[in-house]
Amino acid sequence: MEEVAFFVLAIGALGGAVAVVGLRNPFYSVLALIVHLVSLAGLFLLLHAEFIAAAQVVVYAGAVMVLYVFVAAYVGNVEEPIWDQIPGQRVLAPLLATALFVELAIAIIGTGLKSLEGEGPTIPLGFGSPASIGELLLERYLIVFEAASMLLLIAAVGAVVLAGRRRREEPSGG
Amino acid sequence: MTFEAPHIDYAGISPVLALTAGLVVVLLAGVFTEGSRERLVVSALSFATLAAAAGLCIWQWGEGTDLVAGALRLDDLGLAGGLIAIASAAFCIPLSWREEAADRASGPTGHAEFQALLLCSVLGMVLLAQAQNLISFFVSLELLSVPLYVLCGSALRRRESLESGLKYLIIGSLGSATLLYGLAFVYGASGSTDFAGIRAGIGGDVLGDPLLLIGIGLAATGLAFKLSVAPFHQWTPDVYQGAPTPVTAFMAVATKAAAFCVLVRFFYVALGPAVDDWQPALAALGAVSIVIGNVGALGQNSLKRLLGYSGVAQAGYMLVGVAAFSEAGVSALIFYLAAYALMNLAAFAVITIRERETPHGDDIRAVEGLGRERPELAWPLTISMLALAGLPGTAGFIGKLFLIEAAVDADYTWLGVAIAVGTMISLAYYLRVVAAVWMRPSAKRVGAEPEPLPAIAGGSPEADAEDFGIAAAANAGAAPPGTRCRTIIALTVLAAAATVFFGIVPSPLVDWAANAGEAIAAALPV
Amino acid sequence: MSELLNWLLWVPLAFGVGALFFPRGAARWLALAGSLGALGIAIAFVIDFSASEPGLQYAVDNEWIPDLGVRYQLGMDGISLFLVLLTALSWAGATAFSALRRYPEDAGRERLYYLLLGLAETAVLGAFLAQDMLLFVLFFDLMLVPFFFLIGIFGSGNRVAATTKMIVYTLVGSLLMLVGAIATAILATPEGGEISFSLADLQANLLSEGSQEWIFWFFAAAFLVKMPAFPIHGWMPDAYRACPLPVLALLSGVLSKVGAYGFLRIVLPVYPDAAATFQEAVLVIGVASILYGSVMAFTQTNVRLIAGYSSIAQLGFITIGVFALRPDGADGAVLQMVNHGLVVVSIFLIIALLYERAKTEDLSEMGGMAMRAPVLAALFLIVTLATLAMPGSANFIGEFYILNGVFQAKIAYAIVASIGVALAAYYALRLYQGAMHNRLPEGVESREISVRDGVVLAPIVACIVGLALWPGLILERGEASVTENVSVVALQSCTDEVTGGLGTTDGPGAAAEVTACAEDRYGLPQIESEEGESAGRGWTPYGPEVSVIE
Amino acid sequence: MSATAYGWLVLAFPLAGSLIIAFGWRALPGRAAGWIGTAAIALAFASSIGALVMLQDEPAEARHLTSSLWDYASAAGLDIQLGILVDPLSVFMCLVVTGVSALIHLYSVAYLDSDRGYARFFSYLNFFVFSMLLLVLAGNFVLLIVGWAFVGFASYALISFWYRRGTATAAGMKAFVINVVGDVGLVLAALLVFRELGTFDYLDSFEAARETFSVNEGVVVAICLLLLVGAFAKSAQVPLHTWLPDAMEGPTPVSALIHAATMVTAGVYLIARMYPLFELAPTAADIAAFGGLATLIIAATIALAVTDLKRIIAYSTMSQIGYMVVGVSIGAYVGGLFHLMTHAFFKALLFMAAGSVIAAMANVQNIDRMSGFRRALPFTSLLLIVGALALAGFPPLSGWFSKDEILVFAAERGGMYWIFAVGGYLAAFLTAFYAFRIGFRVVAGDPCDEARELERGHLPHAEPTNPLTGEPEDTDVGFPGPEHHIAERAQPMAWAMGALGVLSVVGGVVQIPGVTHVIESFLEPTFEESTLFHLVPSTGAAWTGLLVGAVVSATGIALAYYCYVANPGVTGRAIERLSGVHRFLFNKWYFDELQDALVYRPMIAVGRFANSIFEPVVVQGIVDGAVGLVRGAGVLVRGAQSGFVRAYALLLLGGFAALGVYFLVVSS
Amino acid sequence: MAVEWYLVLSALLFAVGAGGVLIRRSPLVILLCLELMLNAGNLALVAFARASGNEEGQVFALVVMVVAACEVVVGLGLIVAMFRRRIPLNVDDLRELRG
Repeated sequence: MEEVAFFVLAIGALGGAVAVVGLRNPFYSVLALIVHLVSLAGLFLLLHAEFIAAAQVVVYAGAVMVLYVFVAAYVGNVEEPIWDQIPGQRVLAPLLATALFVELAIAIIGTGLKSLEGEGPTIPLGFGSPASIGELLLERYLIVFEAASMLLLIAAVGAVVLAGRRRREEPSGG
Repeated sequence: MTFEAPHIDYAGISPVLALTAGLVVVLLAGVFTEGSRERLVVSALSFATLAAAAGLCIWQWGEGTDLVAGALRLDDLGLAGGLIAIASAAFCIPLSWREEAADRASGPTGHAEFQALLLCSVLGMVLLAQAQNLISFFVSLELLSVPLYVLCGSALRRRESLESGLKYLIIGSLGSATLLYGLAFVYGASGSTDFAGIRAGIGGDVLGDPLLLIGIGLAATGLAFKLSVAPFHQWTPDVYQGAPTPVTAFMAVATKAAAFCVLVRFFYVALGPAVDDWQPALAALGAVSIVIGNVGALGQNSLKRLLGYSGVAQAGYMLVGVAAFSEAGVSALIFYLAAYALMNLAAFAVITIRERETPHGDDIRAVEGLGRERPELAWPLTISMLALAGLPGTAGFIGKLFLIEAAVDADYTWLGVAIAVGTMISLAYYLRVVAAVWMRPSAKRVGAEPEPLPAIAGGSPEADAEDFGIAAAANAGAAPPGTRCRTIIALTVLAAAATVFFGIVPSPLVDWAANAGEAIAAALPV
Repeated sequence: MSELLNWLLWVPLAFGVGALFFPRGAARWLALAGSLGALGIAIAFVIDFSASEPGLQYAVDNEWIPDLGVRYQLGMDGISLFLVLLTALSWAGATAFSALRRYPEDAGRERLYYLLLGLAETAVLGAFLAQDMLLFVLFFDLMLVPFFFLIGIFGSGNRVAATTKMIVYTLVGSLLMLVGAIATAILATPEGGEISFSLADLQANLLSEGSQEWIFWFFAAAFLVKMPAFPIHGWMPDAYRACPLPVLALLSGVLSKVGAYGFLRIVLPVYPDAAATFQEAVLVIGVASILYGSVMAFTQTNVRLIAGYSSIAQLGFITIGVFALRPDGADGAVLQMVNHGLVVVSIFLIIALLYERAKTEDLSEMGGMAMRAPVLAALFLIVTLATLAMPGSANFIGEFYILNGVFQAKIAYAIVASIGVALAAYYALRLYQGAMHNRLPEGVESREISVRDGVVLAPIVACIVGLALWPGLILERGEASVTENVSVVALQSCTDEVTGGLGTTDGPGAAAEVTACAEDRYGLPQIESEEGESAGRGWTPYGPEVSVIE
Repeated sequence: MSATAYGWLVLAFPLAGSLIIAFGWRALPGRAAGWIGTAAIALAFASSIGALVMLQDEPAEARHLTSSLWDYASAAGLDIQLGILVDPLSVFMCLVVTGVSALIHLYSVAYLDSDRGYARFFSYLNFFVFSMLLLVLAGNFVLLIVGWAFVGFASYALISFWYRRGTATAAGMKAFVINVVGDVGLVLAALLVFRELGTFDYLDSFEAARETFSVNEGVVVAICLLLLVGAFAKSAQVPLHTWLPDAMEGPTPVSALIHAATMVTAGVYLIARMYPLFELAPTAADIAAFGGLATLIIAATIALAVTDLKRIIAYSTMSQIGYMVVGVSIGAYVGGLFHLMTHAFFKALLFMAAGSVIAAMANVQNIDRMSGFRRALPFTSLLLIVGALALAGFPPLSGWFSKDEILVFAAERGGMYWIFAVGGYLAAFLTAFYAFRIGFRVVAGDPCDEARELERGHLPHAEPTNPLTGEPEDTDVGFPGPEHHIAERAQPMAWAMGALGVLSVVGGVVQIPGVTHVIESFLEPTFEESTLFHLVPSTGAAWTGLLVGAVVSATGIALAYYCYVANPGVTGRAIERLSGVHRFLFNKWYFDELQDALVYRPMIAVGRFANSIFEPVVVQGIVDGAVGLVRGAGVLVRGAQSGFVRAYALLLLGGFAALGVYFLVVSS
Repeated sequence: MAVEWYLVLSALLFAVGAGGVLIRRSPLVILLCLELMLNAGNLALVAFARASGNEEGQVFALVVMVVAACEVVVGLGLIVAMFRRRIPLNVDDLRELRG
């Protein structure tokens, strides 16, 4: 059962990813990413990360993607030219991606860590639940939590600085 | 659900708290003030924040404890990195006062946002320098980077600024993703996110495991990108050139300081047992960086670009200190970081002033004839160039001496030779700047007849017109050179004087750096 | 007296910096006062110096950067004594020459000019006085900085490219030297000991032969480029063409000596095995420099370059003198450094006067200037004769000592080098004749030397004449120190030979063998060992003690 | 006062004279400089006599006194004193040098009268005498080299005395450089002596040499050959002689003093002084003798063909020095030094007379244009003939005794040394011929224009031209002044010539075989260790030789009379018939061309090559190559910096891939 | 289901994302590809958390989400700003800065 779920979700995640890269229309790419993210959330669930899965769906597939969709709609449909200006990039890029995968795969498969070969150790109940993650965040990772919140704040400020409209710019702005 | 609030050493974390609070206050102040008052109030608040943070850092100097459940480490290494970042920020705020990115002639001024972003980045740096947990490491790195992406692109009228912002963002995120993946592997291999836990986790069989090593490689790539170490350096010249000069100055100096601190902590504390595997890699990266940075800087006409490449080379020099894997290496690194901050800030300050005074932007022509015309700028720029080149009588020389000594002591004599060879090449371009300053007739100033500025705005004709208007207004109201930018000049002269001072009386700075080195000594084999 | 070393070192710079705060017209006089002050102190040292004692007679030793093992150590021995005097004298001369002529013409840069001169003097003096290897390297590099500006700002022609080429080329060597110095100190530090760059410490803990050998070449690169020696003199022609003449006098007259001094003061005692191993390699370079420099000076028509290439040849002599690895050759080299310095300084000042009269630096366009300038001609003639090492001049004695040293050590090189003596006669005389004799071409003026130039040139020429009468002044004072430095090489290599590289001798028989070898091969004076004293100690009167197993 | 104190005085007076004139040149009125200079030399002569007297007071075996003023340059195992050696040989040389010099100074007082460089001339001339005396008095090799080089310099300075004249400066340079070659030889010889014997001192080294070296040992031969380089260069012996004819560019008194009477004999002195070494190295001595023989024949043949008055005398000088070199090399020390003295007298006299004639010819030196001065210049003509007779070795003049002394000694030594006797007499015949080629050309025949004019009481004047090239010259400074001086009208010139004339005639009386042997007995203490010194030909043999000499001389003069007086056209026809030989001789055996082709041109070619090819290609190539490499790398790096952010990403990931490969390789 | 599988999938996703960054020229899509890479990292973190049995990896993944969101926000801000300045939304046209 788990295997089936894994392969289905894996195909979804991989398909979504490939579609993101392969589709020429950015709007469709955004949609493909949503498929990918949701599939990933499923995989998270398989890995006993409930809270992460939930956050993935809510924050990512929900909020962030909405942002993408808006911007994609705002800037319109920009087609990429077929011709690649950078000599060799078209050849080298897939090769390099393959090489990366091969290296990572060698590392993953070649590792002597026993824990990766099985399903992992038995885990306590509530592993990955909101409660336990929250506890960790507010105790051990308090500073991380605060920093992440500052990050969100400053990202907002940054977005305002960059994209915020100013009076004098209105005529020229779209 | 019960929370056990972690024990928080408020004294230890006080610099971080001060910065956080200051950042919020600055943002708020921006909302409630307008125009020229905004600049005054916001800057005062920023300075107060930075001064408080610096003061608290100095207060905590010499401490050595884990903070907030071990996410941070309070020691002299982290504090040193933080202090350099704080000082750079304080230096860059005056630089930004007339900068278009912050001081928009039309519409509400952006000082609050600008300085808040700057403070946030400093906050990220202070945290990063102290981070001893993969998660706090990663999040503070982002806290450092995200505001910088914004700042780089914040001169919205200049196409280059946006270009640099986007390039930085793309490459930066790619670097972050790589780093993240590497940290994940390290976590996976060791089963812990704490540096101490990793150190404990990678002993024995795991040492030399491909998973760990690829993780180290990925993490090294991500960090090397941040440090602009070749071959992960290519964003550096472009972003340095495109970003507003005060941002470039800050980025060049402060980012390196914080990132090197975390590099040392991560590699020494967490990955110390694997030193035999990563040391040659770092050494090779250092050497490559030295060569590529120095040859790339040859023949550059844009000073910022030149300093960008020079930064690549300097990162290579500093990486030698890390690769030495010794207390002396870390001390040398910290010394060099401080010296590097002094000399680079002086140079960028002069470039900033000349950008505003001449139509040449950051082109080398902008500093031609400076020696005769503006000795108060020429001297600092000269000293900074000579110091970067590592000529004696400057802190740069002592720094290189320190680094080479560390390298040779670690049996990496060939890296010492690499530093020497790099320095030889670097002379060609540093001295070119000096020659322009002293040995060329002066550049035409904008002065009486406002020459049309080069079309820097691109795309929008309206925007162009606006730009010209701004430029003309700026020129019309321009005070004669020398009376403007007094604060910047004073700071520049101060930085240059300090460069020379620490070149002649290096002991205080050496001792300071040695403290930072001692902080890491526990992680080193006896 | 030792504290005066500090004064000597810093007075020129202090006055140069002080000149910055003086009004434009007055700065030059302050700088002149500074250089004369340094000269006075240097003369006081010469008077106070005792001829017979080896080793440092004055020393200053303070902490500087304890963490890095660098100390602020100054000292003066018989080798540096006269080089310091030469430096002080040359600077006083060049400063006076400039000041009296109100050089530079650009009044706005006057203060800068004198500041740079002062800085340069301090740097050069520092190199001669430093007793800490790193301090030496520091001053060695530092001295380039003022010259970079002096040529680049005040020079002529393609000055910026020339000065950049010069500084990069010369720093190529000295940066390697920096690495070499650091490596030396680290390798010489005994296990668990404090790192130290002090020359005395480095001499006491010699490196292994393998380390010495690569570090030797790092130092040699620095020194040979600085001199410059064939074939790494590529920076010289351009820099000489561009350099303002009073500065060129210093560049050629004094700076070039630092390289040769470094060989004698640092390379021989600290890398004795390498020095012995590479003796012939350096001799080849030296002899090649002699021949090449002479041949180039033959056909050159630019007066600066004639002097420049002749300097290459002369420095070649000095180099082979040092690498005779004998006290006589090295003592001659010390004398010759001073001689050549004096000669070159005056030659370039004279060239300045010639240029003023002929408006050209091309020898083929000059001529006949002796006509109304007998005093100038006489001064020039004396300098020319000293340049070509006319017997009777101190230069001859210097060359004679050098040739003697090489002759006794490696006869073939001496014979080839002696060709250089004959060639020197041709190019030096050609320079003199070309400028002063034959008919006066159109546009060339024959004008007597003015008083303001005469008061600068005459004392320097007087020094040349004085030394000609008593070269022993320098030879006697240099002897003990030179012997001390050379003896390290001699004893080291002889010990290696006798003991087959083990570094120890067992028994008095071997010790006697070493002594005999040192005397025979290196001309090292044998100190009679007193009866009853351990045989091992008797033959190490100077330098580090080589351990002996009885 | 001791002999050495007089020795120092001998040195001091000329030096003082030189310095006084040099520093006071502006203050000295009229002929003051000339008189000061002459007085200084006269005092030196007096001091030499003082030294002679004091020396003769010493017992014979103690007649070598040394004295040192101060440690000149003693350090590091070398002991170099500022020391002199006073012994019969050096005193003999001092007497000759100061005596002849005093007379030549006297002559110059008037001869140079109108020259703008009057004071300079006397300062140089005094300096020359000082240098020459230093050379002969030096007590060690180093001081010898110093004197040797000083002499060379003085010669240079005086050859290019008229420094505005291109030929003069070129000649000076040539003389100086060839002399420096000789100096180098001496330096190497001295170093070799020090290497082998451990001292630079004459007496010590001679003593050590006798103990150390066996006869004809390689080292001692090498030392002697190196010494010979010096001696041949200074004494203008083949092949290092080419500078001497050119040196005639100097004022005539200079030619008389330096290039005839004193300096060029330094080589002879050197060989005599170094006799202990040469006697240990007979091979080297023989080489020297053959060199001398070659010179004396070659120079005599050239003197037959050239037409420049002073150059004929110059070649004659070479030839005569050849005799001396042969003499001292084969062991005829007395003969060699005796000839050195008489030659100084008559050759100086010849030059002085020639100077007078040249003045009368308004600076023309070509003997083909001269004739019939016997009425116009009676005094000069008389002394010219006296000088020529002495040169020709006509009995009973001084040259007859001295030259034949050498040749007889050669015959006496027998064996191969007969060659020297035969060659010597052959050359003596040529000498007699060319001596009277000059004599008859100048004195006999119909008076030429200039002679006629002089007979009418005018000294002819001409536009100043270079006598060698005929180019017009400016008269501003440094050329022969507007007035010429002939002995007939200038008292000091006449006195000097008269004195030398007397000496040329009677100079031989000091050493007449079987009658007097003043020189021999005086020099004996110096040569007491010599094996050859005491090989004295019998009186009969000596007189036989003298007789042969007289016959040869008379034959030569007679042939000259036949050619130049009796049948004036015969020489022209002979030249036509033997045009090849004449061209060969007229071009001086092409020695100049040979030297040019073998030494000078290759040197310049090497210099040109170095300057135009080696320097830019190799030396700058090192720089440019390194710079190019770095620049090229820079271009690559900047080229990779394409501006494409995706390319940057590619490199970043590629960099990781490389790093990853490394890590995978090192992973266990 | 072995954790290895998740990791291999994550590596594949990482490579695909990286390839996308290298190939696509629209900044918007490049941002999407970067998201892919970060998510691949997240998958690896969560998988490692499962393998090691502690939740630190999950916390890390959570933080990464925040970080990704922030990067997106800033990135989109830049894209909007560029669009307003009428700069073509093609990273290959951003070549003012080079050399």
